[in-house]
Amino acid sequence: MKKKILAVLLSTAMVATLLAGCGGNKADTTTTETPDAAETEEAAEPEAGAEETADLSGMSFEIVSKGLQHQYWQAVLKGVESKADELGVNVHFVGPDSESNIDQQVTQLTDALNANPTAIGLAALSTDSVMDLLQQAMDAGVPIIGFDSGVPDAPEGSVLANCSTDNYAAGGIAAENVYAAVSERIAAADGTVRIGVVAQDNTSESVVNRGLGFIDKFAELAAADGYGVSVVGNDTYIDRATCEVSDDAKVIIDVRVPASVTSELSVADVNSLLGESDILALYGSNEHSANAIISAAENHSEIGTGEDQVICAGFDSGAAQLEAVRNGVLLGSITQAPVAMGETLVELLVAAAQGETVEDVDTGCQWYTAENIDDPEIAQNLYE
Amino acid sequence: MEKIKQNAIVKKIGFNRLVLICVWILLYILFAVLTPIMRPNNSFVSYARIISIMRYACFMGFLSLGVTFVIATGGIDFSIGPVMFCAALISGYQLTSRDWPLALCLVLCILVGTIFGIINGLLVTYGGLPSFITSMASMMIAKGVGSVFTKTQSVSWPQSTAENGWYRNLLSVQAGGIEIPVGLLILFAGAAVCAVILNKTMAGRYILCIGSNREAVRLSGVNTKKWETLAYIICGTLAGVAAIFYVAKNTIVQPGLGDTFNNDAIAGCVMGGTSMTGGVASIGGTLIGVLIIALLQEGILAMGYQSHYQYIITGIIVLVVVYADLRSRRRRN
Amino acid sequence: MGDVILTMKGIDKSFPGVHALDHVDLEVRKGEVHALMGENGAGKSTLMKVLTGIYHKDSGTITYEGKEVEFSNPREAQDAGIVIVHQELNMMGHLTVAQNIFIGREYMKGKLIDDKRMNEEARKLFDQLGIDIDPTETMSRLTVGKQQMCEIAKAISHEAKVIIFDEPSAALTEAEIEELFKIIRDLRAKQMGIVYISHRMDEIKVITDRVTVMRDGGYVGTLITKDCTKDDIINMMVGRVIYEDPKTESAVSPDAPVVLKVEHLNAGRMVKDVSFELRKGEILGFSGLMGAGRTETARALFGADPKQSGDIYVNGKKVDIKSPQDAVKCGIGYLSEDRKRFGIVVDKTVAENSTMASLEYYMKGLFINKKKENEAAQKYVDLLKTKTPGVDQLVVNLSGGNQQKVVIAKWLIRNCDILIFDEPTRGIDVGAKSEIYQLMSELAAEGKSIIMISSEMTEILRMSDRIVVMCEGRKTGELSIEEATQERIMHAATLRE
Amino acid sequence: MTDKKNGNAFTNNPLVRAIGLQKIVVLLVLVVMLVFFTSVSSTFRQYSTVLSIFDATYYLAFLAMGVTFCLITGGVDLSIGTGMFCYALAGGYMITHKDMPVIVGILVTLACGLIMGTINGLIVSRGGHAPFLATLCTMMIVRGLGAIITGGASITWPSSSSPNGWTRLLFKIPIGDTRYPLGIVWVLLVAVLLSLFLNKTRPGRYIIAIGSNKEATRLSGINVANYQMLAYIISGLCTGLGALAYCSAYQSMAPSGGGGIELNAIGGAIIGGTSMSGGSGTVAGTIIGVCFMSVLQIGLPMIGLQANYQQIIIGIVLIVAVYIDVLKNKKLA
Repeated sequence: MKKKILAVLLSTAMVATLLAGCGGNKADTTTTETPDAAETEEAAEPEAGAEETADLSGMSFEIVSKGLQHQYWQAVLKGVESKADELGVNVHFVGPDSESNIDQQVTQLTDALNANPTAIGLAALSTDSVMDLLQQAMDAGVPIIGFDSGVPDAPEGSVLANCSTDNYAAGGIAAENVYAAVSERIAAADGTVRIGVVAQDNTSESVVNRGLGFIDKFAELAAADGYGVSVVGNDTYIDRATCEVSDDAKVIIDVRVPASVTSELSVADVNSLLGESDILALYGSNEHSANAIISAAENHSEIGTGEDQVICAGFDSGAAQLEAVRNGVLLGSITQAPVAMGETLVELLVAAAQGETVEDVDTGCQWYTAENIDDPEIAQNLYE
Repeated sequence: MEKIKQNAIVKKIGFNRLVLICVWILLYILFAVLTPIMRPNNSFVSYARIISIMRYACFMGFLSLGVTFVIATGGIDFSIGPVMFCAALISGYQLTSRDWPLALCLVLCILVGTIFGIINGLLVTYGGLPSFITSMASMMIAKGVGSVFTKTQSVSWPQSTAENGWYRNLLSVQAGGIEIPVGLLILFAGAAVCAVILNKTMAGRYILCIGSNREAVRLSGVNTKKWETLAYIICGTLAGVAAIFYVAKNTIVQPGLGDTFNNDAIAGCVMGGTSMTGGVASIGGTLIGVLIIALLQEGILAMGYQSHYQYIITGIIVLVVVYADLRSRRRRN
Repeated sequence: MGDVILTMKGIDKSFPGVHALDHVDLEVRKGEVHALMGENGAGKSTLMKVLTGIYHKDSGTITYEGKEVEFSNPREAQDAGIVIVHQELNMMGHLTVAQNIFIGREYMKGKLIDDKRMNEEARKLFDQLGIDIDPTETMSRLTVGKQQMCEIAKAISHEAKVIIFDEPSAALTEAEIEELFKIIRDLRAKQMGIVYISHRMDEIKVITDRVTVMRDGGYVGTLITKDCTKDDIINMMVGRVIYEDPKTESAVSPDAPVVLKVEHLNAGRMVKDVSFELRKGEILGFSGLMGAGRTETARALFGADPKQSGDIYVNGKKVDIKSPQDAVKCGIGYLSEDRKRFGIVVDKTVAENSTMASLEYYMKGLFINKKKENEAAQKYVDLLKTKTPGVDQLVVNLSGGNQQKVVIAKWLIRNCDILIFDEPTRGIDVGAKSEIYQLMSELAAEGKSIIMISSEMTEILRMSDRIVVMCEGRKTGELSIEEATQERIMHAATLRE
Repeated sequence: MTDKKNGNAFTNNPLVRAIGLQKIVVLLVLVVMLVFFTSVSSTFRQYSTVLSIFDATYYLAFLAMGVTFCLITGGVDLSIGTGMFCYALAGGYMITHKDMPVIVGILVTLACGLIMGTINGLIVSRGGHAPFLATLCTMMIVRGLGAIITGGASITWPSSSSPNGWTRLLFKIPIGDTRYPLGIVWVLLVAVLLSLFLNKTRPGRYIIAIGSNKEATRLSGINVANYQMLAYIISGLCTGLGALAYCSAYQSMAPSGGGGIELNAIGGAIIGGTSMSGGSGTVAGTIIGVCFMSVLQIGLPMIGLQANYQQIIIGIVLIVAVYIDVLKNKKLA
């Protein structure tokens, strides 16, 4: 029995040492004011700036993102870190281990509130799940700034501002470009044509909105040219798409969602879409889905930007997508400005904490292709 | 050491459980000390954090209590997490899309769990299939059924302020600015009922004996299949109950998920001294086990780490606890 | 008998709380069959485990072929030529016969196993022993007897100089035992040293040259077999004289009512068209050799295994027994031959085991009435003189005989009128054995009816009022106790189709 | 002289016995399934579908072959799915974040598999843990580890057109305009080697023996713990290979993913005739079983079944496969 107690105690001790030992490579970024940064800043800026820096050092912000999985989030993190360094504030950045783990995000946000921060940055996976917490934050006087897709439908006054991409509009931009590339072929086609949408899930608002934005815009453009449109596949998208749907549709928009977020299942979806004889174009609505298209392209020479090939568009960047755009596997892709978003977020947080009025910031998005990928304006928002 | 063990109060609570309680307290102190060091301006000792631990422990506790019965028979159920989600999806869909009354939906929620319990139980006992692979298969089926039923959409249960939002009071109630952890009380009550079932009724007696020696019980003229199936039914039903507390915490539930909760539930149960080989189970232990896991989660977050560390630590602790159990058992024989 | 090949002297071994071996001596010569006897728990197996390197001795010396040795594992002992044929069958069911025989020392061709050569070698071995077994057959498809022969072949193939047989005959038919003895005599002729562990006194007299007796972990003495009587050996084993007189007349009147009637019972491959009657207050002995289908008959009757056809009447009423539940409802109780697997729940208490079959009597509403339960258990502990510190003691801590009493208590509490005792004294020491006998007689006198399955002829003759003999799944004889003799029973037991 | 306990002329036919009845049946069902998919879906007839099926088969085949060894010893390895992701993340991290040459990434991936396999083996064979519990714990551990190594970020292995992309060409080589499934060569090579290892070498023989009767094997003077451990090491190493195959087919993976893939692999092995109760199983059967799973995975979306239905179907297939295994064992007993 003695040994048993010893074992339990040992494991407890192990927990402690493990935690302490891992201190070096924490996944978060508790950045404190580094003397170097402060000095250079002081040197560069007038004295008022220095005073401000001193003021800010007491501030600590909690940022709850949707995860750290995608390069996109890593880029946001980078923006947050650099800005926090520059301003000399404490930032603690966390996110659930997948974009579907709502329970974990709720727990993380609760923890963030319990940490008594100056302000909180939040990219909610689902607004419903955090409604009470938003109310709680408001009661406690902790300002919240939304980012990424923001916190839509939040109770009045709880979220002071959003610095977000309009995902719905971003999906629309992709639709415009894809439509421009295939419109002639739609006109030339005898039978139906099919546009595939590969979505990572149908639960995350931002992913759904990017899909819906694409679907609605594409349908709108097609309808303007006199074609009937129908939406098939995943029920969420069918139900929430607001476009006109006709029975004898010439353009079929086919939305596929995998059972779980793993590459092999998304690639299977792409394969199955490519197998349809009337497929014209594919749209992957986030990094995961775009990568699935790129992976599938290995087996399918029909993917590409040339004559009679299946036109594909992606979303976000990352090494694989950048290369695919350069190589002409993808027609183009939408990039948000994650680094800028991260920076803006911190600025907004600081402003909100100082009691200034803050307003929504649209961090914007851009369509990039092989031609403009190296433009400085675009390149600054691309990341590997 | 022997003296402590022979102490009347210690005997009443059970020595192992006492050790676990000490571990909980030690961990709490550890987090309380380390949190301000790791994350300045932060403290672990607060009522809000206790509430946060409770919120997680509530649904996890019911899952864990349920699986305790199955493990007591020498089986395992990997389907509890997805079944919990499936139940919340189906009943939530009826509530929001078909406008069923809330009370009926809560019953339906529990019932869906029961049905999965029945299916698992029948497959394992009458079909003679190994429980772990059966429950893994039914885990997939539960995921599939949940998403087919809701047409792959996530379901948002009503907010507390909305009509039909009173179910959230089952988890916690705001009274005069203080949050009362009703859920924890219900969990304790549930655990008490479970403990009575396991230790004081025929069902519990036979479930434990089946876990210890199934054939001997059968040859005593006991309908072992019935009682073993009952264990799976209890497990499924409690997964249904857990679903209510899950939605009370998060309101939203998505299709195709839930398997991540299996590990924590089983870990809590095993940590509490329930033997994986069956025959030995402790409801009190399970409860403390779950509280330890909830504390770990909160503590690791509070110290500023991502939850990945929690998985590793839970895994290691379970291995160590089970090893200690094996060692003490081996020595006894 | 030739020179001494193996000497164990002053072997001492302690486990926590138990002094398992207390300065035990054993000497084996070349060309002798040396019996090692003792009650269960006397330390025979422990001694053999020390010899073959499974356990390590605390003190004492082992001299083998003139050199002092100490083996650290069974493999080393094997390599040196000391091999053990285990009581439980040690076969890998999924492998072939040849693969089993050469496990651990396969013939290799380069880096790969040479299965062809192994099959040839195995065939040679079987030819040498005069056994007909196909080396390429999967082990699990052989009969139990054949599997045992493979075990022996495997032992011999080690070029053994000392072979230990640990209750080899337990699972064999009479014909197979004969075959075994022939092999053992051959081995003896080849100047091997053979240690033979068995409980069957008759076999000891037939096959062995010397007997070493152990008691409670200690060495009692060594005798020349042909110079001593059975009683001498038994006396040394138990330290007291036991008289085993056969019963001479039935205690049951011929017109006692029939409580159980079985007609044309068929179940599986081992029960073919079995019919018999059991009267009130009778002890009906079921005799036969291993594998005669007695246990299978009992299990089919009890509903533990499915039956194909047959009618069962309890107290004249036809009953349909599909499961043990049905049987228990009809007032039938079954004590299994394998107590640990089928009889008791080892890590539960005496009380919990006692009320296992009758828990519904001890309920108060939905809850178990612990007090009433304990009282009932205590009553039977007193009645059966079960040695236990209390009813809340875990059964695992009781001795075999007392565990058996707990199982009997289980059925008595259930108030079963028909009891099937399948090998009730297996693995029980001699003292407890006679207590069980007495108990059975008392039960019968109280009007309970008992079916007793036993492989011990003396037990059958001592206890039964009537004897049913089975062979290869059929009932081949029914004898009243008056007309029963060992010879008659044996005749019926070998009456094949 | 031998007991032909069951079977008729067909099942006792030497050829049928040599190949194994189950394998023949599964092959037939596989052919039927292929015919069905081909006739229903025009997509399925294309060459690219063949490539996709192979892509989905490679990694699953490696995982399943590895876990076959664990199953044969009577154990199981639940950490393979999550592990595969973790190892691929570790290897990919070296290449993309540390600018190591690709070969280092590959070696790191394999080494991770080897190490985790060894740890699994140690816990099971020396620690005496129940295999499924032990590997459940290591599953939690690798889940956390993968995320910690990459800081929670997903990893994309170099694409085939980049100079570092030759790993992907190893599995799919372009000659002219068409790509050929070169991976099939590696899978078959490994299959042949493992099959030879299982049937013709001592360690393989002892692994079967352990699954058949562990105690008897121990008493035959064989170091049971070592060979049991070896089975888990093989499983770990195969998982490493599977990770490479997965990267080559799908390029990117996210941390804490991969859970559930182990079910497909174990399911494949069981469908191929490996017994859950140990002692029997063949590498060839596993390959056939895996093909069954991957054809389902590729084929189902092509006949228009959405993901949720796929899960239900795979769940049911799994239950049926295990049920057949149970019936088979019952017959043998």
